[in-house]
Amino acid sequence: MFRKKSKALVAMSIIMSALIMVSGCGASKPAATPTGDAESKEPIKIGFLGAKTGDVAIYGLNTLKGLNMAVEELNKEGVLGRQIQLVEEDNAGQKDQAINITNKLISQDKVVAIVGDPTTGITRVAGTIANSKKTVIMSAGSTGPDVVEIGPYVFRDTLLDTIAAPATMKYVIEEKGWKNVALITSKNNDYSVGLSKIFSKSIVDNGGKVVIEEFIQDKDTDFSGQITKIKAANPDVIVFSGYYTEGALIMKKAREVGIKAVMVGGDGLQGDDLMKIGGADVEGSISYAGFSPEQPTPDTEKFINAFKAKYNNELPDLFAAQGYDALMLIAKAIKEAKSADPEKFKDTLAQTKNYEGVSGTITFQEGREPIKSPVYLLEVKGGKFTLLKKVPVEVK
Amino acid sequence: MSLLTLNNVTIRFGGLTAVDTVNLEVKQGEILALIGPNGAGKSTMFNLITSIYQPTEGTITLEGKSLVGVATHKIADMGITRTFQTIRLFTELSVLDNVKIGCHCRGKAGLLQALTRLPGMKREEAEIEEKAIKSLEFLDLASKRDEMAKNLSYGEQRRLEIARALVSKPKILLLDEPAAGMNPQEKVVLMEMIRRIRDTGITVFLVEHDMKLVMGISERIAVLDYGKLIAEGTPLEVRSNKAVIEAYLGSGKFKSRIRR
Amino acid sequence: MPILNNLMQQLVNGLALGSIYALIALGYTMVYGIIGMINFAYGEIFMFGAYAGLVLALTNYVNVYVALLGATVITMVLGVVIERVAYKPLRRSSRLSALISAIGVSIFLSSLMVRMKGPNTRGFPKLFENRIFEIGDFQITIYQIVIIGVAGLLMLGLHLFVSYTKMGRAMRACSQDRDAASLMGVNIDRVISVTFAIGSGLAGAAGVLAGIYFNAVQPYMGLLAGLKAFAAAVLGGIGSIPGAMIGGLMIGLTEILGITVNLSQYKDAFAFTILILVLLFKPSGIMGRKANKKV
Amino acid sequence: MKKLLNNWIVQVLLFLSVLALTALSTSIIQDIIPPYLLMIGLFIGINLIMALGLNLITGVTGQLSLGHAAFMSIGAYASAIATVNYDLPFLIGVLIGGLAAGLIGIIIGFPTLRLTGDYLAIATLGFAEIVRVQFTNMKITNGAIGFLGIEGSTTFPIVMTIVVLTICCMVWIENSRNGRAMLAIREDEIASSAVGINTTLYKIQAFAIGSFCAGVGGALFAHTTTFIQPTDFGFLKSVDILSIVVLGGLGSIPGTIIGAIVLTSAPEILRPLANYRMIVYGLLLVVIMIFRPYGLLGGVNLRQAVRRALMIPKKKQAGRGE
Amino acid sequence: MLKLEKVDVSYGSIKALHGISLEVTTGEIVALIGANGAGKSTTLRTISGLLKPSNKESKITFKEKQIQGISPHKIVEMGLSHVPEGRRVFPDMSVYENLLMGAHSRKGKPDQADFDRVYHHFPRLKERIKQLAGTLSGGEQQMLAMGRALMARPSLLILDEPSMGLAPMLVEEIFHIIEDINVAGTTILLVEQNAHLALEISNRAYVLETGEIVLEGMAKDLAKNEDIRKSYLGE
Repeated sequence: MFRKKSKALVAMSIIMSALIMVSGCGASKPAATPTGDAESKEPIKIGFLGAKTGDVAIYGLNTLKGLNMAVEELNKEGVLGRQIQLVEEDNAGQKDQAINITNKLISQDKVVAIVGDPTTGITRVAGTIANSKKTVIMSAGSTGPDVVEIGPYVFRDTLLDTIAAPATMKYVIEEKGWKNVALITSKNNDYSVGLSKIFSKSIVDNGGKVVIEEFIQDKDTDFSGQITKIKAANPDVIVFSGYYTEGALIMKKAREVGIKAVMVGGDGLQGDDLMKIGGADVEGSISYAGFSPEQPTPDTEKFINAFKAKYNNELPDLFAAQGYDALMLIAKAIKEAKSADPEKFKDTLAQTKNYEGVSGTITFQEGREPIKSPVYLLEVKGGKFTLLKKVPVEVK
Repeated sequence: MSLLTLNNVTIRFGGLTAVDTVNLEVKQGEILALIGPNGAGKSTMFNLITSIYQPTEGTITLEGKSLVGVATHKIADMGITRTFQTIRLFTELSVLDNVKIGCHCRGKAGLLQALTRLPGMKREEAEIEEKAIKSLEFLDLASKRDEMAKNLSYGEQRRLEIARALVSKPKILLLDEPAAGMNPQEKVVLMEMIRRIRDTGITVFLVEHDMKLVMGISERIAVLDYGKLIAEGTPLEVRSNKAVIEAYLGSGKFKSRIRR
Repeated sequence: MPILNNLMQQLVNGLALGSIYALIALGYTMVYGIIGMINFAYGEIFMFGAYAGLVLALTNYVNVYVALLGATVITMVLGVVIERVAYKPLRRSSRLSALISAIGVSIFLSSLMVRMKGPNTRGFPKLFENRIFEIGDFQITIYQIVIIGVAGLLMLGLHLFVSYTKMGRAMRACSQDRDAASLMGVNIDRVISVTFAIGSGLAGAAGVLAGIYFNAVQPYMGLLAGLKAFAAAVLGGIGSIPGAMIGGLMIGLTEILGITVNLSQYKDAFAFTILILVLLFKPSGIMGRKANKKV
Repeated sequence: MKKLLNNWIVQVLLFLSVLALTALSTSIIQDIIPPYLLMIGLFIGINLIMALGLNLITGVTGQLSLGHAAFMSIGAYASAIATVNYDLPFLIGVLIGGLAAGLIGIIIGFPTLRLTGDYLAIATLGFAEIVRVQFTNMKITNGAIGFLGIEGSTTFPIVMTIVVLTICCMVWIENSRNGRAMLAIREDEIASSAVGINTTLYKIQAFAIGSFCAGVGGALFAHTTTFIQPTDFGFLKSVDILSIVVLGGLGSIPGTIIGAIVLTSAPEILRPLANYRMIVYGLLLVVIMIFRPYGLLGGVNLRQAVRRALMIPKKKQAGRGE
Repeated sequence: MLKLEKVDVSYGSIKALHGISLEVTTGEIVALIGANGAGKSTTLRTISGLLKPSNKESKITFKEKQIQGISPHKIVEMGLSHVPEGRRVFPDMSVYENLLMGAHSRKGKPDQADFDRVYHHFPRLKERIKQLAGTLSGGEQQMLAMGRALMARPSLLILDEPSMGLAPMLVEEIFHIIEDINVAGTTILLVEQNAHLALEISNRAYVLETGEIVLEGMAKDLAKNEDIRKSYLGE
């Protein structure tokens, strides 16, 4: 009995090895020449990692629009005499697919940098791989903790919640006088859990008070229980740290039972669906963002006009602007380092100070965490986000 | 001498008394048949003995040890195995595996042995295989050992069920309508097999409707009607028992009101 | 009495939510009663109903009742088609095959909807103006009245249908003894189709009600709602129509109760904890009949 | 020669050398093939380990579980806590992950395995939801934010060696007294207890081993992605693993292997289908069930089929082709 | 009225009936007797469409129409009612509802005459009209099963073991009712293991053994036939 089986085992391991060999051979296409080489006239490849399908597709698609703008602009003159080529892959918002794609981009497509997924979770996973493979990755949207700490190749160009959330709370409590806060967290959303911590600290710091703390979950649709409790607590303002979909639904339910307070939240509320779903019920909601097309600087205005021309009069959003800036930052570093070798230009990139991007002024601190100025406070008015206030951030 | 003893056994389902104060002894080494019209409670008796049902009243003992309340799977361990009225084979498994599974209660190997495959375990496996093949040979199924059980003919399936019950060398073998669905030739073969089983020292207790078979092989016959034991004795005695004839052929009391 | 008041308020919330679960649970229970299979795709039929309601509501001529009726009819057809295509060929196979087929249908339907309407949550238009009725300190919205009312009416209608019509009687007969029913001249295939139609119609109606009440529809909304409704059906005793109603209301109320006692983050666990406990101590559910072991 | 091969020590050595060969060959391969494909291979391996576990529960013992992802998550978190918080070596972490999942499997198994069929399915499903909610709300798991800073210690050779080990164990179990008892339970519980099989015991055994495999898979998964969140282990993950088992053929180890390869690489292969991918996937499940209700290799005696195909090609094939 | 020609039936690979041929003419009571497992119930289940013949040559003719392979509900509509073995009443329905189910195959509502006919034969059912069928005694359930079948106004009633599990007194009562039903104009095909009873009541009978008809003839003649005794008592 055993003899047969051990034979089978050997056979199996051979078959398996063969299978893997075959799949390996099938994939070894004519490999691209190493791109770090300054002599090369091959295009410099930049990878795009993000969702083009799935439930977070909207972020990825908008980031991609900004990226394409940047590629077009850079290729007019070239970078180090070379063209920029974008390699796009869709991770559908799935972590395991993101791992596969990051590996593919680095090993198969030989990209020098990846403009990364706007979500924190996937950025962490992809960042770990990119850092170990010495490829620069820049997230155009992640705001959670423990991202750039992964290593010297990991960057992001976003407005951090740790800066924006306190500024927002200061405005809400001091200027609006809304001291009694109902704080709602989406418990299965990492962004929301992290942001709520910052919110609740800055509410207290600014002399406010959390009169009721409630929890929901992403994809929940029934909020009647929580809203009933919030109504009983009678807050001045509802602070919600999650995304726009749930935000809109919460406000609809709140208005339904007669709550008058408005909602304040983070950049997770930025999304046209907030108004599409929420309609009149989200009127007056306040959120912050690292970008606003209103009151633009001359550079930003140029970008907005070009964007509108290219995309059918659509206004760029936060993700488009940050995607654009991310690639521009990388290109600038490559130019300054006079090398497309990530090992070299990552240091130049880390030195960036007061870069005037279309989404604001960007400075990388020590440890590559960005400081962006200003914080744009936006308010929903007439079904649109309109600029409420620009709060400048001081670089220490 | 008495191997299995049923003492005042009664079981009620809701309002229905399926088995009613039955007293019965199964003696060492005999072939005992339990007969009776449909719905008389025969299969229920087997289910009581194998602890699938628990009696409402009364006791069942095997060599003095009570079977009431014992987990069903321990009954085989104690030496009672059975076949079922509606064949219950492991249909997707091979004939050999079916019989090997019948050996389960005589094996010891556990998970650790399965994973270490120490010589002791392999010896046990070899023993099980040997026993299983012997049992298949005994029931004339050895040539079908690699077939899937569901691909056997009806008669073969009935025999396979017996082989499975027999392989653990039980003290008592319970056969629930072993001849049902068999053709006359198969029945003759079956009778011979049951006799040979008894000759190896295994007591046979069977429920059967085929009177030729029952009369042909049983030493004693017990007759159940409406859950009550109405007769007990040798085939000759039972055949001439008035109560039995009435139970089977009808009393003859019924007279048609219409002249035909 | 603010606490009592709050509790009353939450009770109404739970009742509204529970009504929606109960409507979906009815579909599970009816199908299980008759062909003994779990139609895992009910959650997705519920979702399709919600979208059908949405599409209808976006055309200008439609009021709430037309949307409800339209969605019900569409999901009825959908349910019957699913049964014919994906389940009927498997009626004699193992339960597992049928279950996997149902899971396949459920993945198919939700992905199809993503394809058709996009992955994002869509707001549900207001089909009528909101009004709040104050009864002392305690208030109820017109939405809640409509949800509970319509759900109640549908359940009453189903009860009357099953109890007093010829088809209803045939359905009950099938669930008690399918062979005997066919000997009475009952066309089993037709009964199964009608069962799927009614069950799916109820799920579709529940979809529209959920759309109105939650203000939102979303391609994946069926999954969790379906699971909870299934839990409700099992809780009440699968196969039992009053059981499904009681189970649905119980799950809805427990969830809201969880929120009331400051355990909102555990609310999804509540439904399933209760379910498991009930299964362990009364495996046939609250209203279920104990099955006899046959040998 | 035959005698030599029957010696236990020789067999152990043979087995160890197979493992060593796997480890060696895979570590050579891993330098040759591109990381992208390597990673797909790695995920195939991880899914296969978990699917083999579920195959033992559902395919062999016939107990439908819809909560496999829960055991995967228990393994993932337990191993991550072990390696990160307690600095234990990676392989010990994997073992702890497996043991934790197996232990919980036993604890859950005792009450729930009294349930049968659909009831068991829904109970395991409910249990998985409870576990997920629990992990979302625990401090040590860092809730929804996710568990960070796990070393990416999982390598292709390690996964493949564990795969081979798992396959061996599964083959051995299936061909032992235990395995036969489990198969018997799947086929007919009443007949099983009539031949003396303690059905509860073997069901729990299958459940424990299956959960152990899920835990090991989860541990390997955690040390691949380096970062885990409760949302990674939802109901659909359980369905994914179940689909592997069912598609390949319930109870068939070669079937499970094929299922794991096909379904894990499917998202990559079906990439051109982009948005239609899941639609096709759903349809595929339905179609396979209708035409092969027992899965691709279900009911096919592979050894017999191959033998017949090679030697007596004219004879009708055994199997379920009705 | 009913004619079976060379009917074969198999369960999977197992053959249960081997070319059965039998005939029932209008107005008679025909009995099908034989030991358990001989294939009596299988024959009846095949006639009423619950089972399908396994052979293309098998023919079942009812009222000059071929009915093999037709769904049971269509056969009921043609006027053939089958009272299955073990009664199979709907336990969670009232007696009244069970009777209504019996009339399911007919268009429109059953009229009072139908109920009166059932009450005439089974006065006991009238007393229990609101009771759940599951709570009736065995004999009452048998009456209900028969009454239920009568609601379809069948021209042919087939009965499977009406005496099973009933006390002798009840058996007599039931059999007298069967006669009454026949006198009132319903043809009857009866399966019964109690041979005396069956032969006493019927005009003609067939004896079934392991899926084959081994004897047939007038009931009076068969009652005297020693072979019957043998096939029952194994003499």
